[in-house]
Amino acid sequence: MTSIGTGYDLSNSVFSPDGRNFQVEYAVKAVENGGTAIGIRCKDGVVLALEKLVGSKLLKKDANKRIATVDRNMGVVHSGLLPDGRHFVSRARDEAASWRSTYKAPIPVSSLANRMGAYVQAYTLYSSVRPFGITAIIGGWDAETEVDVDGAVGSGPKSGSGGKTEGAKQGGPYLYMIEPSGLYWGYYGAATGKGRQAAKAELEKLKLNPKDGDCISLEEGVKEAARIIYVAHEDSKDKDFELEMTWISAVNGPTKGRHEEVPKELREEAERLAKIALEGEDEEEEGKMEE
Amino acid sequence: MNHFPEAWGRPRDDIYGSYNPQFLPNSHAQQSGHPTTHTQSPIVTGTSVIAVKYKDGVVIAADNLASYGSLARFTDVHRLKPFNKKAVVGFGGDVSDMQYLDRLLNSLDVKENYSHGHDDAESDKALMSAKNLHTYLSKVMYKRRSDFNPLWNALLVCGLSEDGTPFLASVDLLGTTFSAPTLATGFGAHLAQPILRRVVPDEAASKALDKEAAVAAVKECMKVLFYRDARSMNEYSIAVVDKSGVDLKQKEKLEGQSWAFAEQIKGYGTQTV
Amino acid sequence: MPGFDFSNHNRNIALHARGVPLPKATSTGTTIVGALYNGGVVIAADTRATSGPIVADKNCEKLHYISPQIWCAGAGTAADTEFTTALISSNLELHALSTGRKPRVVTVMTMLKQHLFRYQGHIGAYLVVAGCDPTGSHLFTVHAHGSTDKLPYVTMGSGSLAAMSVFETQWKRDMTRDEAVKLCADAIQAGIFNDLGSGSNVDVCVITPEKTELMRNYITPNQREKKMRDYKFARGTTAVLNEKIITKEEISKYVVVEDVTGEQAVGEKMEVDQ
Amino acid sequence: MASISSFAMPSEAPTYSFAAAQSASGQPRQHGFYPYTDNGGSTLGISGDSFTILAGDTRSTSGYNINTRYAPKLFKLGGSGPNHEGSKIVLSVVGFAADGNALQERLDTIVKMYKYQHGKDISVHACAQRLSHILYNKRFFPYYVHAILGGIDEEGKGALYSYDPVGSYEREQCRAAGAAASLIMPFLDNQVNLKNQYDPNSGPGLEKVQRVPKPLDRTTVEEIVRDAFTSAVERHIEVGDGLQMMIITKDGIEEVYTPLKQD
Amino acid sequence: MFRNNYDNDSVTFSPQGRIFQVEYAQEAVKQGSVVVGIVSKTHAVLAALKRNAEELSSYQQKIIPIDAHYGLALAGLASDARVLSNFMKQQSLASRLTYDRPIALADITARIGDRAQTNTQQYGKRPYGVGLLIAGVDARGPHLFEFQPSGVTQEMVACGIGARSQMARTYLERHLESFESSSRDELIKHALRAVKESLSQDKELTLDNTSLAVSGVDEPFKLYEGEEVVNFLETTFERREEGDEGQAAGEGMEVDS
Repeated sequence: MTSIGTGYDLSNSVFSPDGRNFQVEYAVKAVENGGTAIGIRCKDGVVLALEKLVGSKLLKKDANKRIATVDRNMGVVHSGLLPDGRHFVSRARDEAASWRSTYKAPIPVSSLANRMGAYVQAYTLYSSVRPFGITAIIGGWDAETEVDVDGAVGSGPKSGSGGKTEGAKQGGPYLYMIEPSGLYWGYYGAATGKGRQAAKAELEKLKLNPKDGDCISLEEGVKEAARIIYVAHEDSKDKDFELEMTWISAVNGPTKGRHEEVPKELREEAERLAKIALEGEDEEEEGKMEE
Repeated sequence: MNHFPEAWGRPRDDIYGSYNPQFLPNSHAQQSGHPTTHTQSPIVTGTSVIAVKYKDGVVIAADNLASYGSLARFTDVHRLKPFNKKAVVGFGGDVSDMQYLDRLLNSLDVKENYSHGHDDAESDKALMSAKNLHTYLSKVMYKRRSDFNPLWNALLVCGLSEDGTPFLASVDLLGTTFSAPTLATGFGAHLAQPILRRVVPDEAASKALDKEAAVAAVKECMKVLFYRDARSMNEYSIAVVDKSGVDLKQKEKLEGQSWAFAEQIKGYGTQTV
Repeated sequence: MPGFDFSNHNRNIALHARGVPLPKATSTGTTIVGALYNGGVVIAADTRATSGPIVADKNCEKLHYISPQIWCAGAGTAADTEFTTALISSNLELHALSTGRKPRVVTVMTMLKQHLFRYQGHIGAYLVVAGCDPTGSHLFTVHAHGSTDKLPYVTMGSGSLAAMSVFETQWKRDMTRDEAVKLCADAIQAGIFNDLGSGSNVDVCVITPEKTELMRNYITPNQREKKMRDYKFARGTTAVLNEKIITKEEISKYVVVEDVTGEQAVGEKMEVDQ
Repeated sequence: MASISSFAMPSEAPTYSFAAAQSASGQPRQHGFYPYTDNGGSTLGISGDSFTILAGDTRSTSGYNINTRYAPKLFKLGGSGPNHEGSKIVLSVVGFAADGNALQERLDTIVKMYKYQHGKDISVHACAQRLSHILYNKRFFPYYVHAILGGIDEEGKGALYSYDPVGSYEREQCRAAGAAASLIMPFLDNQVNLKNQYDPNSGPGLEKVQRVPKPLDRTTVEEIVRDAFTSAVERHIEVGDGLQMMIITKDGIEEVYTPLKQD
Repeated sequence: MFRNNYDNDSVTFSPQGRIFQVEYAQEAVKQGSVVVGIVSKTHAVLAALKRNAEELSSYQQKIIPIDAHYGLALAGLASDARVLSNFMKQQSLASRLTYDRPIALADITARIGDRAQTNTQQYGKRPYGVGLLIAGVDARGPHLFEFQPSGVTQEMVACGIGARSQMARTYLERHLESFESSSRDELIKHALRAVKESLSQDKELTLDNTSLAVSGVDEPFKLYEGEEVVNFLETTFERREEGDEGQAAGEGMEVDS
């Protein structure tokens, strides 16, 4: 590493002669040690999944949830320094709440990603702070139907000015990933943490881009997410882990537009299939492909 | 009446002399010549809300009318707002303040669900109960009255408390709170409460009352209120809260009205035909 | 017709403006009701009289006699209801004597509304007039400003809404006497228990073309509780500064006894006869 | 908004003042916001040698309406959990119920913080002084309540403090407050402090000796309290429905409820 | 002690993505005496070893009751713990005042976690030098949370922190399976024995140096100290009056339970 010993890496907001901010790069290192987190944008919803490494036997099982709800229709999973993640989530919730109090409607996923990107970026600007040691994946569903303004009285005109346009659709599933630098992109499938390379490789095999035709369904997405987390875990097999998964569908879908934990039965089924797929991997590839 | 709503209901200068803003602090007087005013009176209003506790839960009802003075302005305003699956809040009084409170409840619900997002029996126990909600709302109302900026409402909060027992309590624009087996706000306090108290005189009677009888009593009251409250209408919302959650109906119509007495009325005094 | 003396009106306004309060009148916060039934009419009242938040009389009578078959329940300022009904009763008697017919309820109602209208609401009498006459059974309300109503069931006073809630849920056409009495008593009790201005007992009056039945204290649901302690003071507990004993003989000096002449006694007899 | 001012209106149209609106009857009527109301009811407290009794009716009123037949006016202070375990001080408040509740909660929090910070219970004496300050701090927007505070003092004797709405207070033997205070207080003066009672066995006229009040025993006090309330119920329309009594002794607080007339 | 360039403050990442200042703060926890917490289905128990500065001084406070339903045990800088516990007391009272409900343990723990995180991301602040075990019962049942200076908070079944706490944790891990269905008394015994494991050979749990706190479903959080713990110590270690054999007997029991 060319950074160590130069003195350019000792403070945030300092460029090295070749134009790098080493503190941000070190923050990325913190992320790279965290458990793998992924997000998949499916046809009818978003899945977020996390490989939660279990550091101690004394930890209570299935407690210590790490995927956070930001607004009813939105969730955040992150990898890296846990407390930094909570700071991020808490700010995201404040942004969502202030958006609601201004616009009387939920914040769109893209706007939240934008605001959080700006917030995280601000932590790369000053020597008095350090960058976030996390990469966060934001998944959400922007309502397609016209949402009532919070607290609306009456039903409004049925047609004409202020009325509803027949068949008009907007919104849908969205997925963004924000890095310690504050940089963010929209994704079809996103992965971060220790096993991100393996996870990305698996994500790329999935049918996620609408341009390629029909994307995978939310339920398929859940099963794929579980499998990908299991695949990504292969490198650190010596450690125990718990799989945590949440999902968001449209109003007419299984979560009724809300960000919720994947039901226990479905998660266990997905894990069972993931284990089978993993065992079968060595012998025959198609077992996994058919799933 | 002229077309300046701001002037409605104010004493006329030609009779009472113009308003003298001199006593006001300079910052106020110089800017506008008016005193700083908060809500001085409600504008668009909803009338009574009534509710009864029965052995497994609570029944609550309010009609769908929002009046603008004596004008029946909006006829599809829903004044019962469910909160998670344990509570319903019924709003009487100013409708815009109701909307503010509704948004407040909305953001509270979002906050509550940060940590209670999943749907299972264990989480249900930790959900905010009707009692918790009532305490919260009473603090909001009392704070606003203490700021001389009241929310011009009378609220009934009903549902289940933490231990699963039925809960019913009220809070008004002054922050006054009280609880009883039957409650009614506005005109209902005069007209519906006696009917409800006949059915449910005390806590013991409420513990013996079944859901059907409670709903019947509430519907009877809605009818009497429609007979006698000039700011009421015949379409209403009714909600039942019990262990299974909130059952809210927003388009109920009054049934079995009786105007039999009207046939024999002739005039108001000496008239006989 | 001589009326009230308003000569002190301006003085009173001035005094009031300087902070001298007007004397507080005893008002009958009150629930009063009336209902027609098949074969007659029932009126009923509670028996609480209040002065502000204080109970002035726990068992007052709010059902006033107008004529044998016409009675009146009064709410509002106690003195106004008492004097107004007494005045109308008296005038009605004269009217009955001069026409030689049984008085009619409409006549009472008309006399009341004309009298009250003249005083523009300053006489705070709110009345339920009921009775039977040759034209049938009648029930009216008269408000202090002089307006009247004619309805099959009526309520007035601070407990009127409580009482009306009973009528609106339980009233039906063609009731029997007992049903009507029960309904009115229930309406009064709704007032007693839900309206702070009303309390104590239920008085009921049933009027039929044949007879009038006044049931004073028909229901007494609010009996006074026995005290736990005895509050008799031992003789000598109160300090006495000086004492003067007046004997019977000394008092009789001041008493003049006169014989009542026969003519006045005849007059009384006539009334009884009526 | 500011452009629609009363001064900018055309001269031929009547302009309007922003002071209070006038009622039809010619009497000035303020149609603004008045932040107080009176919820009726009455409270009383009597302290004895080793106990203090506080009592209050449970009716809550507004105007001629009964809000509820059960709204306690007595609050245990400083106890832990929803049942106020370990509490040794009782506050009674009567007047504007919302202010009463706010006051009670503030004092309760202070008593709890005192225990947390000092590791021991606050004395009634200190609590009484603190309550006075809370009230006076709102001198120009007062808590519209008459408070009575009861407990056991550091010598084990019954302690009773009564307050006016802005914090003037005094330790007393007995005190009635609220709607029926003027009915109950003379009764207490006579029965507890033996005012206007002379020793029947003492000499005549000016030689009469005033009876000397002695601390009363618990049953006598309980009976006096009951009789005071059953009498107040007869003559005051805002008093009724139920009587809540709390008896504070060194062992804790006993609570008794008895029904009263409901009319 | 070896020093490097990246440990001057808590706003500097090391090239490996570590924050040394935070890691050093974790060491402060290990300077404190041991505290242990365990939960069952019905109860949550805290046990602690109190130290005194010298023979004649008083013993430190290791367990602080916060609200009727919960309290905490601390290891590390006691003054940092006081700041945090005052904050927790205020938040707990506020929850009861505004909502009339006991604050959820997960919520209050998250709040101090968030506070601690701020100290690890801003220049001029230092991380808290204390670890906490927060135990009690809320609407969702009994809970035990561990709080670390880094701001990490975790819900545990059992936990021990402070000096030589590894021995306590080993004990806890060995008996992990039995905790869930343990009775109140069994849970107390486990907690005391776990503390005992961390003691150096020459030390004993006595009424002076032992703190114990218990809370349960329908049982408010209560701290036992001094004479109140004698009974617990006696039944746990079956101490006999004569001599030091009691210790041996105690240890013998631990092994076979």
